Amino acid sequence: MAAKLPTLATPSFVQGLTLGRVLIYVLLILCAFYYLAPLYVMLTTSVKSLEEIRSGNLLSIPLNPSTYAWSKAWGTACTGVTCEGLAPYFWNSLKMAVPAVIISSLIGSINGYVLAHWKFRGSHIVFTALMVGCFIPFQVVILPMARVLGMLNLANTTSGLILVHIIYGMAFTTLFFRNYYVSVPEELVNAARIDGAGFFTIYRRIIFPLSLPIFMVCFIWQFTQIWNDFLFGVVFGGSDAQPVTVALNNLVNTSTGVTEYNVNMASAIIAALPTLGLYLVAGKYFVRGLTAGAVKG
Amino acid sequence: MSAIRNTNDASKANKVLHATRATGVAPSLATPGKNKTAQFSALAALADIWLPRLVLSPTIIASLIFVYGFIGLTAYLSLTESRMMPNYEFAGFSQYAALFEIDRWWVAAANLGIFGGLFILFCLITGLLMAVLLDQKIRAEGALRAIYLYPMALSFIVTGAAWKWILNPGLGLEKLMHDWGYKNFSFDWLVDSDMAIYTVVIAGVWQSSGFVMALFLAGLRGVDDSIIKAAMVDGASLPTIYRRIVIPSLRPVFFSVLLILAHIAIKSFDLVMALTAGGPGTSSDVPAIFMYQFSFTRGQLGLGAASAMMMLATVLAVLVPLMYMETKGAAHGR
Amino acid sequence: MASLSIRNVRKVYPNGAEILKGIDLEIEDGQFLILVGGSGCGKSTLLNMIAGLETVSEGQILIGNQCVNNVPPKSRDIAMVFQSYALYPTMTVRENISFGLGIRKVPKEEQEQIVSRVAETLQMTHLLDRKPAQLSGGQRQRVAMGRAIARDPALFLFDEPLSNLDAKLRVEMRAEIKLMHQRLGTTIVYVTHDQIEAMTLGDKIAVMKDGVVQQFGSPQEIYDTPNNLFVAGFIGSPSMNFLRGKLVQHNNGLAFTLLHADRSTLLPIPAEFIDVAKLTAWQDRDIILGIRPEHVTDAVSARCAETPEGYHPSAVDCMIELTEPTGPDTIAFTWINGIRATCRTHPRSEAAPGQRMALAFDLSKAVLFDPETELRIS
Amino acid sequence: MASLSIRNVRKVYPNGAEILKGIDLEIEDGQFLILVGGSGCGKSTLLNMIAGLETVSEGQILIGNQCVNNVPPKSRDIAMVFQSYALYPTMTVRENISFGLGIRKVPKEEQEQIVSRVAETLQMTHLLDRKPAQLSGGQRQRVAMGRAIARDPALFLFDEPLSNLDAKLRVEMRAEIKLMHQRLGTTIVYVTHDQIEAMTLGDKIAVMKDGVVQQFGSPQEIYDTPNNLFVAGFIGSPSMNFLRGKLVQHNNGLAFTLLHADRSTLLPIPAEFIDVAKLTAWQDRDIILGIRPEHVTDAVSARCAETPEGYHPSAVDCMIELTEPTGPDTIAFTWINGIRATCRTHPRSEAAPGQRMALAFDLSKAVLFDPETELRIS
Amino acid sequence: AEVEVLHYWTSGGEAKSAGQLKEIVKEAGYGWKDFAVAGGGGENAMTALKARVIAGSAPTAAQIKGPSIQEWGKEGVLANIDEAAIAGKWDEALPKVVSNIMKYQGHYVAAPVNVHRVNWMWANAEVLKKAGVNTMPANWDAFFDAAEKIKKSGALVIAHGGQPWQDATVFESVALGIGGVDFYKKALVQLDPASLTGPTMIKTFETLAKIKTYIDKDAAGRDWNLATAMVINGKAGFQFMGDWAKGEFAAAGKVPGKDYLCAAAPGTDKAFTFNIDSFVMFAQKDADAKKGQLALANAIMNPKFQAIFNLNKGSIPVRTGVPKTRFDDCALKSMDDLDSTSKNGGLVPSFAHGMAIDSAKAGAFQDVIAKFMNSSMTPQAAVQALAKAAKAK
Ligand SMILES: Nc1ncnc2c1ncn2[C@@H]1O[C@H](COP(=O)(O)OP(=O)(O)OP(=O)(O)O)[C@@H](O)[C@H]1O
Ligand SMILES: Nc1ncnc2c1ncn2[C@@H]1O[C@H](COP(=O)(O)OP(=O)(O)OP(=O)(O)O)[C@@H](O)[C@H]1O
Ligand SMILES: [Mg+2]
Ligand SMILES: [Mg+2]
Repeated sequence: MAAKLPTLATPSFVQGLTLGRVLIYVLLILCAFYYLAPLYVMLTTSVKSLEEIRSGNLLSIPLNPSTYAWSKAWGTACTGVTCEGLAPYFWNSLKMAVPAVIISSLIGSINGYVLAHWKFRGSHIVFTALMVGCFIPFQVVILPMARVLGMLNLANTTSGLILVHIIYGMAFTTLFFRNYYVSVPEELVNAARIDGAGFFTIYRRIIFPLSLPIFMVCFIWQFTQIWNDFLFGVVFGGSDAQPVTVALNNLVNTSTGVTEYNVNMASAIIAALPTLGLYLVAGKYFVRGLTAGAVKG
Repeated sequence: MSAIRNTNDASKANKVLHATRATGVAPSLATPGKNKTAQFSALAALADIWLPRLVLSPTIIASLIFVYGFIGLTAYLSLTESRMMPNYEFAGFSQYAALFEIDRWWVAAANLGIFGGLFILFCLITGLLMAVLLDQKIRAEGALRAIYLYPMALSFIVTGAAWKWILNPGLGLEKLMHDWGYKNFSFDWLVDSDMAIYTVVIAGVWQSSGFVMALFLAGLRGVDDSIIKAAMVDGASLPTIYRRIVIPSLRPVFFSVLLILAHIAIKSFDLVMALTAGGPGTSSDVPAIFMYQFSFTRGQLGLGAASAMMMLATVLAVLVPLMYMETKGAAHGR
Repeated sequence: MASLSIRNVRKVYPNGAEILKGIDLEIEDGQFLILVGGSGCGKSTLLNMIAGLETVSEGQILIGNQCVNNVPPKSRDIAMVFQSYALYPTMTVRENISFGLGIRKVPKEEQEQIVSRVAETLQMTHLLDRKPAQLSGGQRQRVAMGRAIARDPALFLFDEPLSNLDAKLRVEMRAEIKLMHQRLGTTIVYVTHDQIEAMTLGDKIAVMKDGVVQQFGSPQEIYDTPNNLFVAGFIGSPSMNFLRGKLVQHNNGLAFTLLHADRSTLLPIPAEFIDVAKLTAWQDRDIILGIRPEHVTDAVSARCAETPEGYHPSAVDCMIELTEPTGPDTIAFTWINGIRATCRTHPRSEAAPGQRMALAFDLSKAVLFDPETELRIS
Repeated sequence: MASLSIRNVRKVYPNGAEILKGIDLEIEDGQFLILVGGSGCGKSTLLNMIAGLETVSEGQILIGNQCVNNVPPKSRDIAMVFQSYALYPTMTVRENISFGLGIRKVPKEEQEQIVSRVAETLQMTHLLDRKPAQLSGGQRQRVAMGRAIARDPALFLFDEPLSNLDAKLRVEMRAEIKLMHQRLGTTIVYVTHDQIEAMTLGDKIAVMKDGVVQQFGSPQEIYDTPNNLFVAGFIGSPSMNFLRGKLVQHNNGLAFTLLHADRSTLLPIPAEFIDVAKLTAWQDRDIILGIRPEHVTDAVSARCAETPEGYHPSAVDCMIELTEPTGPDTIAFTWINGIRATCRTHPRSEAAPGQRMALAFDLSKAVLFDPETELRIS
Repeated sequence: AEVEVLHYWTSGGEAKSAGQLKEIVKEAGYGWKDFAVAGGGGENAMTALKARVIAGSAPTAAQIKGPSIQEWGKEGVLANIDEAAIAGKWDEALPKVVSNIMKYQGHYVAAPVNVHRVNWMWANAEVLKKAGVNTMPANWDAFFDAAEKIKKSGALVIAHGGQPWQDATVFESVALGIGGVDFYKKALVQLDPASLTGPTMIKTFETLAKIKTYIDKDAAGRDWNLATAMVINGKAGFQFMGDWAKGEFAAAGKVPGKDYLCAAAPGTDKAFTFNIDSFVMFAQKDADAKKGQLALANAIMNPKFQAIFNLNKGSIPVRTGVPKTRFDDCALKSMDDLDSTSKNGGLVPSFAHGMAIDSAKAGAFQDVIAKFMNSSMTPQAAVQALAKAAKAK
């Protein structure tokens, strides 16, 4: 399964700067503007002063860029009675997201392995039934989940949050992995079985090493979902395990106070940095991983 | 898999095979302990049958409790008079009756239809278009792909404010155009009760279409080269090839995309909350917000549960036929 | 080394499809069994059942007299080579070969010894540190075989191991497998749908169709006396010609009516070689005459063919429709009794499309079939 | 219908790799050209350039005397059949066939007529409403051909159209393609790496290697007088035996030294058939003798082979290592001059592994090669 | 031990004010665990709270106000803090209206922090002067006169944010101004159907409709502080908003009476719609936590804290005995009015801020008002819808 990236045959004579290609670039660049506009607004606003924001145009270029808002957002902005900026919550989020992403991906991986290569009577139904989990509105699960977490003594802990994210991430990770593993030839598993390898050995030695592309996809997807989650964080995070999204929400929202838009925007970008970074660094593996099999229906 | 011929190697191998025979090397190459394993065989056979189920069972159990159990619980709550906190006294279908009486519910339901439909449609169109364009051996493909993809990385808590500003006629685009001298330019959907839901579509498409693009791009990269060549020889132009051959063959990708988009559309909460908070008035309300507010802010848990059940019913009504069609289509070889 | 018995084995898949309908096969220790048949006839299913990768619905599979129905694959002491080679893509060749040994807790040094011995035998010592993706098709095939050999199993299973190779390499690897069998003397079950492989490799061939063994015997037996139309048509390349015609009384014997171009000829059935007693009942009835292309040849080849003493093939003038010069022979096609018949002629026989040519029909090696039951009559 | 000229065509891919290094080929209207060669030698590249799917880096391609270097594929009046068939997966067979017609704005009724005519010709009327996924390999292949035929182009291009089929089907489809060519008389360029296809189908064969045409000629020409070792080894199955040895003076003529089993024998070079004049320079030097398996046979076959008058092949006693009974012949392997030599014997010649047997070497058809340049000497 | 306090004061001045409480609790020897959840007027906080209660780990105290306290009381999860109330003589320190809200079945379960007056009207002095409006309009007729003048001067008349709670804030000031205290109580507290659909309510909506015409079209979704900024910048003349708006003026360096003016909303001079922030105490398992809870309750009612907190937040102390020294004119007026209205019955709960009726009905009302503000709904239809909303359970 060499990572092969065939390009759609556009025979070379279509290339060269024909009118069509100019049009393609124009369209692509126009699209790029659409996608970049909010980022532009956020970035410029975050380096403007409040005065400039109140008086000027949102889309105007900042006249006196300053990093005041950024340092405040990171270190001193109030997110409640404490005014330590986003920094502490950032670590909360990491402590939550990293294990949750890894564990839910691993579970999805082994589930996918079973569903693709160890089919048993009814495994197809199990798969379909698991997929319903993708569609349950999270608001529905808040109260019962709270009860369960309370019973498990996990309420308001990072572990509790991790558990919740794992449970509701499993459906998607299983889907990704199962679709990928279906494209791994059955014969590979059979060969290993004959070689004497058991269920876990085959997974560990044969399947797992093949899974890098799909783990990339899964990591990116799950990390995005979990890092950006607000609802679970606010409800199950309690006061100790609040993730950065909750802090950001606290920082941005004010019912009866002054709004510092520049700080808000800076915080917003800071809160998004890990996911942004992940997309920039691993974006190409994402498409590659999807190509390798995650999208087959 | 290209079969690279290597006559040389083969004949060398022949020689050695012959040589081994000639020199009479013992045929037995290895003698691993043969009977050691036999005694465990029955156990091992059982392990291979039960391990997969065992491994899957935590997921199944979790799913039974945390998905189906909770859905069941919600279904039951929707049949009670639960107010601020759950109350397990059965009360029949009064919550549903009450729900259907509420205008705002119907607004929310209609909005989900508008938003879901347009959101999915435009995500598909822009995603596919960009994927096709990006597939034309574009110079800066990596950079453009990153640009299209990054909104997926941001939560709407983050970008809602930016969009709110851009779309706000007094602050954003409209003002900019006015400042530039286009006085007649008007773009005030955000503050227009009839149009607000469409701004949600704009922002939603912004956020998700990059991901759709990535999925389609992956699909396009998997299309057999020779099919396109065949179509070119058949005389089809590039647009025709895409329209008639390549895109129809992306059917499984369409299915995955639909699944993911439907999931985003139905669960969209942050997006609407951050952009319009359901406003102006309640004109851009969606079921997820409706349910959240009634369940948690207004202390009408029973009603909220009823609305949740309606949401789930809608999901199933849309999804089950879709899945059925797909499996049937796949069985018949697309 | 072990014998293999397959006793009335049936396979019904969970979806209700009955794929194998009572298979009975028996081979001795060290024999080479070929399972051959069209696509989807259940060859792989049977092989997987022998390997333990599929459950046995009914019947018994015995390896070395031990019933293995409930023995998992890893305890059956078998090795298998797959069509797609199924090399572990993330492991080097060395790791691929030693994987099964490691699992079986063979000590490290011994593993290394075995690997290097196998690699030497198969001439791939220089490939040991490559990954499968860096190998050519033939090399991969060889690694797959090496992996199997390293385990030194009692039974080798091959599932179309050569069908992903191109024709030339296939011929080479075929010889190599045969040599390996001669040297190791292991019992082998080999699945193929290539009748040349079947003919050249096996001690025994089981020709399968629709989950039923049509014929089980030695290659020559199957080639010379196929049980029925299917086997006759399946084994041999180019295929046997099936001429539908009538048997008529002729010169105190029987003759087969031949329609070719625009005329009709009678081909006397040589009573010396074909049991005419059985045939009298077929007089004046439709029958199918099966004759292999190499028995419909040009005059020169016919003269030189080792026909039994005293028999002279009948020559018939036919119109050649198409010729295919393969080098050592030329395949010619002509139209006889409503079918396109294949003949094998000498490359210098000057068979040319559109021209007439005398073709000698060597009926001493022909077989006759009942058109209804499709079974061989004589 | 059109002739095709390829004039000093070169291809350099954007990554700088020079894949074709000056190809010169010329075929007439209605001829069947085979491009054959190992994997990666540039066959598909050349075919794609003829189709217009790749640009021509240098040189000219002329279809029917018109230079098409800058003509897009759709205007070249060609049809192409691909190895993977490249059927449009979402369309039915009918739509697949009529797609190209629709694009060319052929009226609906006419399209229907063409489709049904093609379907009838290829006997696939009952398949018209199926999707490709519902077809077997052979059926798909036939649809791909139907799609090409429907367009009635001046030039057919085939890129390994049969290599995804199993051996039996391949033989059938080969005949069908040849018949189609006879019937339609269209010019065809056909890429394959199967030398049997090359031999049987083509009017002209171009044997390619590393982007260079090694030999261009009729099948027989190439089979009998290969230009060099590569061509000789490539064409013919089983491959020609290349015996490395010395030429020595012998009985007023030359002889080739043969080492077999444990003895050495001299094989006289028949001066009547091989130009000895050229060979004297090679006396006592290493040389390669190329001899095809069918020219190393058992006594019976040798007696019957159509050897030229007055020449008697020399018989040599050899040890048989392995036999492969294919049915009509038996391939035997023996060890001569340090290589495993392939011989083609009669199935009843009783060649048995491990036994000695007299093999007749028919040197009248042998070719000699210079081991340095690998070119044919005589 | 620690006290864990769920609140939604998260930003800027609010957070700093709440920080004072933390200091006082700390002085009493208890740690402070901050459980801040902002957003949507406490929606998220309420969700989190419910989850905590269901999980069996309720926080020490949570910011809850109005009738919701009674609803929580019914669930049986609140703590009795009579011990602190008796020691701190809360009954004397608090107006009866307020202390009633803090009690469930006669026992204190909550401690009030501050009183916001909601029926304020803010104005930019310069805009008014330029338009020739010399006094803050005392009734709605006067208001519309002034509005016309301001409109002519080119400024926007009313800065408004089109969010449901802001719409409701304006609505309740109009209702109070048009119908008076009794009508307000009948319609919006007791939900008397006749009052809800009566002519006064229709007139209220008609007035609201007229107000709508003085609001710019971009108001939808605008945050209140952006609206306030419009008044500060002189882009608009008036804003109807609670006294927290003062914070924005102060932050912009504006001086009350000079740069900006405060007055009761037209016709509501003799009334006071209150919005009281309070902390509800949840039953704790261990004794130590209970002690901390009492310390927290004490701290909240601590006059020093009430002074500092309210100075920051723009509101006024809820209890008596807080030094008035550093409060500004608007706040002082607020305090006087609180005093007088609590005696004459003009002190009414703010419906827009969840002080008057339970959340289900309040929410349903808000939906109706928001719809009215954002569509061409007629006043007649609106009152019918209100009556229907009053039946929400
Ligand atoms: N798991 C399964 N469930 C149901 N039917 C199956 C299953 N696996 C295979 N089959 C069916 O059993 C039949 C025999 O399959 P098998 O793979 O044994 O054929 P084969 O003889 O190996 O063919 P080929 O030459 O194509 O490999 C086929 O019709 C196939 O569709
Ligand atoms: N777009 C390309 N850019 C660079 N090199 C290419 C490109 N396409 C093909 N090649 C190289 O050109 C060489 C010839 O390829 P081609 O496909 O013509 O081989 P082929 O003779 O058809 O082989 P096969 O029998 O495997 O089909 C190969 O080495 C291949 O790697
Ligand atoms: Mg098979
Ligand atoms: Mg090719």
